[in-house]
Amino acid sequence: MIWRFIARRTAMLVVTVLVASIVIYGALFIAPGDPATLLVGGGKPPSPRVIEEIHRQYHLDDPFVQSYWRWLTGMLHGDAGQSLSYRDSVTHLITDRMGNTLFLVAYAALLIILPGVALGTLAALRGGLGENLITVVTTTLMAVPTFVISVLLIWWLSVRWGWFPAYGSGVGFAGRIEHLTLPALALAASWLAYVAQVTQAAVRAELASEHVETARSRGIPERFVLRKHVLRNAAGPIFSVSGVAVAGLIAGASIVEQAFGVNGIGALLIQSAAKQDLAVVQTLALITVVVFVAVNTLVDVVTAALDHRVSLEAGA
Amino acid sequence: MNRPQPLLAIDELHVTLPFKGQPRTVIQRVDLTVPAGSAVGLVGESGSGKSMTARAVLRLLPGGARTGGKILFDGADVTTMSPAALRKLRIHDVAMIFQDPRAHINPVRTIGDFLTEALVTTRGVRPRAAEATVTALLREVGIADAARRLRQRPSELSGGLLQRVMIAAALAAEPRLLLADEPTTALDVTTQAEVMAIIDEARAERGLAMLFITHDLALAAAVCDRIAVMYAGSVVEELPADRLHDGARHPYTRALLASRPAPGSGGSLRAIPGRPLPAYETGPGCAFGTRCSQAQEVCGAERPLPRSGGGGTTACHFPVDPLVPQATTGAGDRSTTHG
Amino acid sequence: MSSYQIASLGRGLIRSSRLRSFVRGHGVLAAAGAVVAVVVLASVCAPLIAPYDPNAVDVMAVSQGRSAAHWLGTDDTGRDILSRLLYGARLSLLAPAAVVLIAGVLSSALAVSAAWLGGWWDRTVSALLDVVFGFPGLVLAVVAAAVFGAGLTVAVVALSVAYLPYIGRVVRNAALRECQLPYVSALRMLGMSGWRICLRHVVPNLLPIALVQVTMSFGYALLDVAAFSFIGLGTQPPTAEWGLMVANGTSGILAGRPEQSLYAGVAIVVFVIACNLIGNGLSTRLQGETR
Amino acid sequence: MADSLPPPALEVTGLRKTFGDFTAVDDVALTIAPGGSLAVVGESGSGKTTTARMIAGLEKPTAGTIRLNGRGRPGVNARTSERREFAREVQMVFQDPYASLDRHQKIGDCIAEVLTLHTDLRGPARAARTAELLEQVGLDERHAASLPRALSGGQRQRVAIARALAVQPRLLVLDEAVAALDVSVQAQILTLLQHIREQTSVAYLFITHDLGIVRHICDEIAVMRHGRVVESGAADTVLTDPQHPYTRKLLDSVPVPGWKPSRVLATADTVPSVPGTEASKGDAGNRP
Repeated sequence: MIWRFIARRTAMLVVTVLVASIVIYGALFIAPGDPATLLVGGGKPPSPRVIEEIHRQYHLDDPFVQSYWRWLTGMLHGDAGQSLSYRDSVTHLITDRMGNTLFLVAYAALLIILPGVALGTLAALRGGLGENLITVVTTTLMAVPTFVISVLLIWWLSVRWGWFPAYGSGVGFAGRIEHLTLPALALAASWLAYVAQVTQAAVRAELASEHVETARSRGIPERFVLRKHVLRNAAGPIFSVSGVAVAGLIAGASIVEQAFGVNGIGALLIQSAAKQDLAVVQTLALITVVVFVAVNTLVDVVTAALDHRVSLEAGA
Repeated sequence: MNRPQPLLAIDELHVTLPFKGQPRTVIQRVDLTVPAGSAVGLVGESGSGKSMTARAVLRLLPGGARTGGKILFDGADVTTMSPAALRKLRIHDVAMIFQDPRAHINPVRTIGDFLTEALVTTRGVRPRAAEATVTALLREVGIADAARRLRQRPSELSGGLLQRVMIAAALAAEPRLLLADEPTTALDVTTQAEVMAIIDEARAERGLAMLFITHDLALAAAVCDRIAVMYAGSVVEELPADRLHDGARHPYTRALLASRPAPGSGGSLRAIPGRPLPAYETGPGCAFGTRCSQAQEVCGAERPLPRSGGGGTTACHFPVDPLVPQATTGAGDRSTTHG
Repeated sequence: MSSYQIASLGRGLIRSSRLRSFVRGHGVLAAAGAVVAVVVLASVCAPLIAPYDPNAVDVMAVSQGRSAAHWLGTDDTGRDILSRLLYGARLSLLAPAAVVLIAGVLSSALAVSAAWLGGWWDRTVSALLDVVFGFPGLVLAVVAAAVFGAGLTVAVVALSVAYLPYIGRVVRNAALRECQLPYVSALRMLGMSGWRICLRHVVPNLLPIALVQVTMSFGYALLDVAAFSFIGLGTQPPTAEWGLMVANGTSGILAGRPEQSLYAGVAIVVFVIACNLIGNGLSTRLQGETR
Repeated sequence: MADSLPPPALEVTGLRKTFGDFTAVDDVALTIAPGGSLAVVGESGSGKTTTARMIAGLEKPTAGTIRLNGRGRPGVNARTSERREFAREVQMVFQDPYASLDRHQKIGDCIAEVLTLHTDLRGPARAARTAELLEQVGLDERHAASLPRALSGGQRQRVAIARALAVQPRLLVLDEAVAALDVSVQAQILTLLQHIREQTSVAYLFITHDLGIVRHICDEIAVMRHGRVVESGAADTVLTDPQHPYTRKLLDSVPVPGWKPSRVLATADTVPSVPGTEASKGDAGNRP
């Protein structure tokens, strides 16, 4: 059952990525005007000679399917073309910045999952005033946009108290920790609240479930009931939501990088979009979609392994 | 009564649950005894409070529930028991079989985990020894390929098999009292007969007492020694099972019997007007008064108390004399509304 | 079950848990409704109540603190912050409203028709929603901005597409359940036309679910639109908009003057909390009503 | 059978339904005389509900013919006008009283909508007919003005019956129509159904798992198992003198005074399902 589920989800992943790549590449041609201008970037009309050169270089005059295929295979081989506005190869631009973004996302994921699950579990098990407090805090936090948190953190922890630098990416592990702590906090805040709320709800739902009633009716010690029944059964939804949160970080990273001046691929995406440098935007969009869909698929598969009911339902 | 001390004695049990911040009565008054080794059927329609009564015995009521009266198990009051004593009661003395095994058995763990868990965590039995014990029990409840079943998950078993697993789990605790809450309601009628037979045999072998919760009067009468009929949160009649069909004195019991004549009996169908009420919707008088064909003025004003007579007790101002044949309540009258 | 469905299950769980009793117990719903009403009213009446023209530059009053003349101070070009907040509410609310309305109507139509007609159409719609779900909303909007140029309209259209699966999947599942209900079979047997059953019976029963979904999405759409303006690809200066105001204020933060960012940020947070509470309240009412 | 006789209300032959490899209904034949009443009895997985749904036109048969009042039934995707015309042949009452009414439609409107669709009654005449139909099932104008949510399970089932009767069908399929109700309310609905049949000469196809109630409502019984009819005949005969071992096992499983559950019954489970010859012999007894 689980293998069929994995096969289905993998097939869905490939189809989604293929369709997404067609849309991303096709964006060149649905834009008004000559696609070559978008590849030059900058929005200024280039000279006819440059246009002609680009048409040849990107095979823009070939049939769509052919040029798309060339683009896609190029991507698969790590050749994403040249950025004219950055005067560099796209691959180089991205590999240069990849490390910062990965570090930031991993850091934020850590900040989300451990405290989020702990807070949510605590709230559900303890109840009372503490739970109400956590509920109020997480509800508020979920409504605070990433960029506002960024601004607040810069204001308090950087400008007023001078704990952390407000700008830049840092070098080396210690330097990165120092520079990326605020961005990671900003990125993590609302997702942390989300994970905490879902954890709290999932644990509460299991606490009230019939099979927990059975376990209690048999006199099974409460710590076993909590570990083997409540937390064990809540693990599926909690893991799944945490996975969704991590996937969401990948998209959210660009805003934080922009706000904190982190030299990552998210900021690159925004800046190249502002310059209308489509060669870079296309590559980054494709990478983001692939990672986003892959993480979601992975999460689904692991969730199914944790809780076999998921794959059964999907198969039905 | 000069009977020996019963295993379970419920005395004027009253339970309220919070609803929108207000306590709401779900059990009005239950008096019930289960002698050691005997089976008592607690019969009622939906909302009568029969399930809640069984849960009260193990203190499994929802949060915010308030309990009045006494529930004595072997002389000890469950309602005021210390947590340690309550746990001992749950581990050693009373086991419960629930109506819906699919919801009541942890769906993500294996059948083996479910069965051995209690033995391992509460009695310190070694996992391998526990597995041997439950394998034998599974065979006893009619599951042949026990070893394979132990590795399966609940979703791979049919409802009938799961209910047998639930019974095996209850027997594994070697209890003295079995609380069976509609154990066969979700099952097909042929499976029901098998499952009831398994429970019956296991009880006979072990001298187990049972409180059997059901909506099916005929089934309760067939497998129990005594029957208690509940209506709107109160036990309205209690009598020996073999006297049910011709010795019932409460109009509700008689009307319920007439609503479901046995397939081959030739009796004709008689409906009770109205719908069954939960305890909190009843007035000051007899809860059944509004649906009773023999109700008189006093029935609407004064709640009847249980009175002994004819080998049982009846809570009715005008109990029927079973020797005098008569047309019971609101015979098949189509104009009866409020269904 | 996809992770999205579990995530929405998560949301369902959240709704049914603590928050719900909290919301019900404290009349928070009424308060949230009042906040939304006041803000909407203020944005509509901005020309009447705003003390200044939101774009009036006053070089004599640059970066001032709170004063009797400027209740919330002025920004780095001397524009009145309160006036810009009031005017800014218009775009800040209108754009996400457009996003969820377009996405809500379009996805509900797709979802209901998919569930009702079934077959290849249902498979097509489901696949479409799955593919769109692969694009994080902001990434789709960024690509759109790269192709069509920065601007609020591009952002609204792109986000409307990105929000399709969030509303569509929930409505489709609800519609599938609804179409399976015996009353639909009963009406078919009575010889009622499919159109009539679908439009007169199924759709009205799904409307509350779609509405709750739209309300719940509104807060997120507001955050996304503001974020898009914040990174400079949405609303363009000098137009007043909350996300843009936060961005404009960042230069002041390093100089120790966070007011502009702070006020705009607080406006966003308060409004989104109010919307989320209303969404929760509505879905609680809805759960109470089914049955 | 002479031509002068009216055609049977329902005549099903060779009915078959497969889902993938699984055969849910296999070579089923049923007949109900005009105004007659047949109970199809079986446990879960016997194919009784699938049979009912095919007769009602909600499921497409894999093979076999269904004739109602002598007419072939239009397919699942039939045109609206065709379905509307056929609505007078067969109607259905479902098991779940909570889901068989549109929860946003008042009871009165629900009935009136059907009358608008099928009759020329409008205005006061339609209102009068609505009230009459509701009265027939024991409901009054107070109920007519309320939403389903305000009604109990039994009352909702009454509404479902009234809605079906509004088109004056020749056959009413009752799919476990009382299974979800309390015992005391079940008896009310069964009595109501008895009275309606006496008054309107509608025929019943009563699908149930509950042998205990069939005798009160049906003249004939067909017992189904694993998608086949294993025994059929007059209700009294089948209930008192069952021929097929499975029917006997079913009857023996019903608790009656003096009944004791025994695991001997469990061994009866191993009786192989009876080959087609015996099943079709059983069918023959079903003809009036």
